[in-house]
Amino acid sequence: MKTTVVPFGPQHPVLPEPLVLDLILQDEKVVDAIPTIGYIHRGLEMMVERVEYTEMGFVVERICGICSFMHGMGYCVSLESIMGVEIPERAAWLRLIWAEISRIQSHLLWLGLGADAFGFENLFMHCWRMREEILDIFEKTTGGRIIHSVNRIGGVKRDMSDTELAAILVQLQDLGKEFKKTAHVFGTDPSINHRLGGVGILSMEDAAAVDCVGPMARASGLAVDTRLAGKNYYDRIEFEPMVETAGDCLARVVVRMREIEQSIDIIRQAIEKMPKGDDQALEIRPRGNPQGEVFTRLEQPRGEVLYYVKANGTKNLERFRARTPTFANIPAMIKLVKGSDLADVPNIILTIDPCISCTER
Amino acid sequence: MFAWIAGILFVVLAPIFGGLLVGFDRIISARMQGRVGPPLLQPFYDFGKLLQKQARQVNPVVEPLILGHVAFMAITGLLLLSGTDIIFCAFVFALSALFLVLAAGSVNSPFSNAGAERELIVMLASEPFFILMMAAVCKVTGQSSFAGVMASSHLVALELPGVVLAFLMVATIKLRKSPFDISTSHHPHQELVSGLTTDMSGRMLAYVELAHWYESALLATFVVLLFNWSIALGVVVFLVAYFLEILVDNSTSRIKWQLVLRSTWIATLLFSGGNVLVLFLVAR
Amino acid sequence: MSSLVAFLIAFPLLLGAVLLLVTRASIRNPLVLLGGASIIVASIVTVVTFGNGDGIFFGLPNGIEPGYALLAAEIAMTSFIVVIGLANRRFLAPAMALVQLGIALWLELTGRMPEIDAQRLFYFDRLSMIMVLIIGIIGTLICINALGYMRDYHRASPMIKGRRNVFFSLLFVFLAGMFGLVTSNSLPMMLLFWEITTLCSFLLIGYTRTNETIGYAFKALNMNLLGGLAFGIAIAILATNGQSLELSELTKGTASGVLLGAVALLCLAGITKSAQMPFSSWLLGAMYAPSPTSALLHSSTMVKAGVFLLLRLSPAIATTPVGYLVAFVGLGTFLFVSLVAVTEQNTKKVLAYSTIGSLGLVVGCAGVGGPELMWVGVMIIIFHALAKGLLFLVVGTIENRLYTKDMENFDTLLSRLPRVSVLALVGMAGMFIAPFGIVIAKWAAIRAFLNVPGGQGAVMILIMAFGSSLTIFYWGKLLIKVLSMKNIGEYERSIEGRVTRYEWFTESALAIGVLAFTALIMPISDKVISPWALGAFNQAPRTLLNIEPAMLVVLLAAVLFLPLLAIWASHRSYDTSDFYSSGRNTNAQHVMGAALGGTRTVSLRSYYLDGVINGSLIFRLGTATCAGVLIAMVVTGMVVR
Amino acid sequence: MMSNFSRSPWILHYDGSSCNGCDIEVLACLTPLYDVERFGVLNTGNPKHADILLVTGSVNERNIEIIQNLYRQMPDPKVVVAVGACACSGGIFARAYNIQGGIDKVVPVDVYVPGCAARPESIIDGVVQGIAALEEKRKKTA
Amino acid sequence: MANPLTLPMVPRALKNLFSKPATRRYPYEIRERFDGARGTIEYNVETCNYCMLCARRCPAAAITVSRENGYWAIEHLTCIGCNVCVEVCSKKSLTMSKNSKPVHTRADVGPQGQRPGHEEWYKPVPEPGE
Amino acid sequence: MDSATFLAKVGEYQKGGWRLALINVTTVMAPTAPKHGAAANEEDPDEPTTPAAEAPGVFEIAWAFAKGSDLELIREQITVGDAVPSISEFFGAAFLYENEIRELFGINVTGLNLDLQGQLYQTATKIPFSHQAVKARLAATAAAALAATTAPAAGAAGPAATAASEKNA
Repeated sequence: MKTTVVPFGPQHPVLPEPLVLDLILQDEKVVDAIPTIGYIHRGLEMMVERVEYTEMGFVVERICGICSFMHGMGYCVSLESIMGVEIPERAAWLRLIWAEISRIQSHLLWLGLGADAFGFENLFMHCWRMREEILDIFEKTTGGRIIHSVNRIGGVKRDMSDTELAAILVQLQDLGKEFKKTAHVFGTDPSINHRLGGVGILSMEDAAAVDCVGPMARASGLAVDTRLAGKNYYDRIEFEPMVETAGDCLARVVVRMREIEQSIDIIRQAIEKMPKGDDQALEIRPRGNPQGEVFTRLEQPRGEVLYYVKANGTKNLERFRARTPTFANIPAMIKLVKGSDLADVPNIILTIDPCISCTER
Repeated sequence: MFAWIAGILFVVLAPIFGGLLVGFDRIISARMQGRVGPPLLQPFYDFGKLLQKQARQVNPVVEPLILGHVAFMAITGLLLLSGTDIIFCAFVFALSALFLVLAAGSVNSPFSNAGAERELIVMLASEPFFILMMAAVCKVTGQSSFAGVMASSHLVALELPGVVLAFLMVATIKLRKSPFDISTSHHPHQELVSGLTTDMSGRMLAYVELAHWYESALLATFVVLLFNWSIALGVVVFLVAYFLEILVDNSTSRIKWQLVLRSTWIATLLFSGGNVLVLFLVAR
Repeated sequence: MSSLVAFLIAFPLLLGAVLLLVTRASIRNPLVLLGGASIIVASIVTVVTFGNGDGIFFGLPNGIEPGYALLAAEIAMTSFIVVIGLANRRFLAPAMALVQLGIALWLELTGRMPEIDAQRLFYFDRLSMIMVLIIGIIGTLICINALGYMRDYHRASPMIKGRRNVFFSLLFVFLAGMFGLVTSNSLPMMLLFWEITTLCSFLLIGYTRTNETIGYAFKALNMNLLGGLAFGIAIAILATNGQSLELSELTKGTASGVLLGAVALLCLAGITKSAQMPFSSWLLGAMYAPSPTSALLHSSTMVKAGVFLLLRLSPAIATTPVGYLVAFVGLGTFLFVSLVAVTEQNTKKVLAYSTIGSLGLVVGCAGVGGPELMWVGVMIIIFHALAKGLLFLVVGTIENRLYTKDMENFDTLLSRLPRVSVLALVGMAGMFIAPFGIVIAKWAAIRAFLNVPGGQGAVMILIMAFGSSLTIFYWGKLLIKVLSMKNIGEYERSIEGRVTRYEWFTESALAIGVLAFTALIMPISDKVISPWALGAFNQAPRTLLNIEPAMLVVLLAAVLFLPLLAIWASHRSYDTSDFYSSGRNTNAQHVMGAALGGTRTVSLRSYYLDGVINGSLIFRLGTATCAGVLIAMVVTGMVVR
Repeated sequence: MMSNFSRSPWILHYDGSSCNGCDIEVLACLTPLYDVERFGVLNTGNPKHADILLVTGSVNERNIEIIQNLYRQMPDPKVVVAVGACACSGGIFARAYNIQGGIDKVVPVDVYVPGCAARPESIIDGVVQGIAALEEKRKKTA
Repeated sequence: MANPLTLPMVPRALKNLFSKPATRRYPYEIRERFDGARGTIEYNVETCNYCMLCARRCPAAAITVSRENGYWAIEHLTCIGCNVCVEVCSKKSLTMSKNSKPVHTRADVGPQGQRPGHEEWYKPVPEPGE
Repeated sequence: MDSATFLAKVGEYQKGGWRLALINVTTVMAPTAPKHGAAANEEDPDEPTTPAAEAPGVFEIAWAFAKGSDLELIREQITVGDAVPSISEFFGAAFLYENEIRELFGINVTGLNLDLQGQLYQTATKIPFSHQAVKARLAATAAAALAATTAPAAGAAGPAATAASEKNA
């Protein structure tokens, strides 16, 4: 039986990033999908040989420009635990707030890209317009829109004043109200429902079998969320992981939309609970070179990220390894793409929220 | 003679009308998205630039086929206004669209081909309606030419409300607007890259754009046929309909071809088919 | 006149008998060429002699009466069917043949058979004239084409035992049968020719003698014998009721009473022969025969016999319930097979569905009746014969070069077989592109259906609208395949050189015919088709269709301008490697980089609307629906008096 | 006198080995707050329609030929804009084993937009410079 | 469940249509960057003591320093704006300006073929008269 | 390593509802410089005494399994040329890690359920984390650092350069 072969990527407007699939189609049904990556592989893990551990954070931040803050934070947390540093409370709270803001940013960005993939240009524009407000918050508080470079081993570089925090909270809550309307569109628009509902269904068993993480797993009913482990002050926050059971693209959208609202709430709790006062210690400078190894797990917007850091007492680390969420979710994506429609392929790819530069490093 | 002058005027003026329409469309779309948008004459700038650019030919049959597409769009208008039977014009209209499909299909590359096949699907979805609409107009007025319909004492739209409804839906296909822009669209078209036009460049693309302007003008003419009291009424109704299309374009996602086919067929069958059935049952 | 028609019937029969004895190609080829030329000349002379006047009646030359010759021939054919059926352990066909023979014998022996006027055996009018030209010219061209085709066919499939003498013999006998059929006025004689075509098609379909083709051949035989049986019963009804057995008497005006019943049965016969649903499957099975067989069955013989009879009968059934039901069988078939054709991948089957659909339109026109629709019917018959004959021959030629009938493998045909592709393009254009006849006919049909009173008119227009769009879809798919291009290697370039001169000659002739007819559509319509259509309904001469010459001029100019543009464009430089492949490497042979290293050749599959249209389901649904309508038609004819 | 080229520069964005930072900033340029469509810019996603190739990220072993293919498929006149530190020079990853360096290692770059990540304003500046370069090239070929 | 006849985005689209676009009309209206935003590295040649700390710590290796020649150079196209050099500079010779780095064209090469975006300074030679 | 007991252990993790969190490989470089005074590898305290030149290269592989907030490891040490069995029969997602370590570390993985044929990354340096490649890079880094501290980097100090610097100032 003759088939159509569609060369999906490396350059393809659906994904700004080069993910490569050979889609084998009949009519528009995908009968097979052959994946490959490698167009972004930089060899980032090897940079430990070239860059000292103090500056390695800047390299790690550039694993991905979307969850840059979380990568920087994960690296610093790893080094802090190797070197036995307990960071100041204020710094920990600030990290938590920035982390949640970057989750909102990432989800808004993703919602927009997703909307663009199924041809809803206006929604894309609208989501990204909201995202710009988050970027303004970031630029105001960290000095960068995309790459924040605000983490440092032992704490954070910049503080947010209490008044600033209060203003940010108000801004975020206004955004939350605006976002509710957008969420309403995603939830009730018939054409979106047609494109996402029942498309790319990943059952709970399958999600567990291919070790999904993050919103992808939560949309299939697995209540996995690394924040539940309570590290990095998440134990002081009250929250429940957002779980949906449908497992389709729409469920993945819904999980992320609810997480945006949840993040705003987490930020509110954090601002309420963090010690007040503007002149608190922000960092503790560790001494000497690190030695030892550690596994660090964080919940990024896309799911669990896992860092392995091995230090040998020199200025250069011996081994740095990041297992990013997309790396864990790609097997599920390949599984879902097979048997879907060509028109569903962008939706399936995007609803795992792929970050190829994370995956390949 | 007058009819022929009207036809030739259409050939000359339709691109200007269509281009301006697209210009307004892009501004209004941008405003609906909270943006400023391009200048009004942007489609003409694009057209001019494309004519000046190098045209990379993938094979030699593409260009004649696209020229056929443009030519038959213009000829459809020419014939329609110069008094040819309007049902026959629906067939010529389909022929024009077919040329575009063939131009894209002849490239033998994955995305163009998928675009061409999808364009065939949207033709399959829209053609029955146009034939039916023309037949219904003939039935209502008892006339077969544009001038005859315009001179008729019936207001066609009053007797064909179902056809007008279905027209709103099917015109979305021809205007390449969401939710029916599955083969190509003015926005970057995602899973098929640029769909039909993926492998066209330079003046080839300019011709496609020109044909689209003709197509928009033709649709306006069809609306004039439906609202046959005066040309002005028809054009005003068309502009209102076009605004609605832009609004829908900015408020829906692109749907899959299966639903495009099913929904337009059902609409054609239910609204226009039902309308025509009533017309036949009531008549005489 | 009578001697000319006798020649047209007798000469091919004789030629067939001679060819049966000739096993050497060196003798057969000149014989076929010469014989074919004679038939072409004879049919043209016949037409010229006739001179485009009103219908004339005549008998055999020198006033010979057929006497019992008809019965003898019928007995011979029946015994042949019985023998061959028993030999293959198929009993339905012999049974039906025997019943039919029984009816004939009963009529004859009980003396119920009315006397037949020996001077009114034949009837020749403008429709017969058109049919004679189609059979004489297109049919003969197909026979000549087969000279080239069959040589390559047997080279390509050495397992099939070559019986080319039988094959060519049958082709000419077939032509003889058709000549007789379209000129007969006497129903018993027409039935004889009718059965000759049935038998010939049966033998041609079963030519390869594989189990598969034998099965299809018997299917065709069974269904056509059913039609023949209906024909025979119709004759019996007419005879026992003391009605005339002349076709011209039957169709003088709207039939009523017992006549309507007979006419309904004749319509059933016509519907079986023209492969309308529920009898479509025999024609699809016939696709397994060598391509010239298909070409002959589709363009100039067999199925055309069915619609010919229906067009003849149209004045009798127009405006009766029977007529509307016949029309809905035809139009329903048109819609259903068009839906099925969309899901079909075998090119020959697509062509077959297209034939069934086009004939469905003719049946629809015949059922509704009226001069306009007669005009449409004739127009479709002419164009369909030209274009479909051409297409089947071209597909045969392609099949012998590329060893495939799958339309998916026809891609980049314009690069691989450029001249053959141009012929294919002309054929396809003739089938569905605007200024060509079939589209004009469809348009005229819609115009005419607008005047059909009541809800059935609306349904007919709906069917036309959807059916026409479906036609565009499946032809468009095929056109995309044929028109696509890539760079090809030296070997592939050489393939076209092996097309035989027989094939070049016949296919080019048909292609020119398609173009010429399009150009001459107005004079032919005014001089021949309109007068006939009006005459059939006893209406005064008038302009049937108001086609503006300007419209045709503009369209034809545009269509003919395109080849010129293509020639101009082909001299421009281009880069076949320059297709978009997401940034991957490409080359002019349309090979692109694959995901896991290495390369992949561009492979494209047309859409078959999986999940929206279920071909086999629609086919069954159509068969059931049309069968219901057909039964209703026969019952109405028999009961409503 | 502005020609049609300066009023209708269509861009093609390709992500080399970028961290996504510049990519999303390129996309952000299309969104309401920056709206490059004001200048007639369309993000075509297709080299055959594009006038300006915006490359973000550096060149690694595997995407060399991709960038070359895309550049080759763009019809003349055409301009390349390297967006971000990585595209300009390899940036922080210049010393990683799989990185060959900036885009100018592979295709001739006309405009360099620095920054990590390049800001939308800088990208707009880069596109405007690209338009000027396009105009130059058009004059040369005309 | 989505009702097929509702289009919830319509109010939003209409609201946008009849309100002012959100666009910041760069480059016609330039919006001030936030204080503390990281943009361009600015170098003060007067105070530099050529300690090379900035060059050694720069993760992108964008800074070249030569103690012997009194030479300090930065590749703006390579600089990632991480602010490390500013933080480590003991002499406060380096500052981070909030303005973005300027765009360069192919023609912006230095007199000795330095790449676009290359900036270099030599230690000022004191005027003989001083 | 004993693949049967290893796979049995992995199978137990799978049955116990653990997720595969990471398969990590570390290229263990034999310490050549005194800076490796402390054992880099707790698992193998003897290693520093092995003469670097003769020792076959060693990889340390860790399979990390996660369940809730727990993380457990299976650690193995293999020498260059050894193959490791694939665990993709238990953990479907393992193929990506395994293809990666095969391509980046040159470790042969047997029994992959989706073999990407060494085409996952197609790196410029084949097997970039092989012992030779790492050693070569470390040497190059050291040399570059040495060069940077001793020699003037951008040599050309001439009138033109001075002019440029003046213009900048």
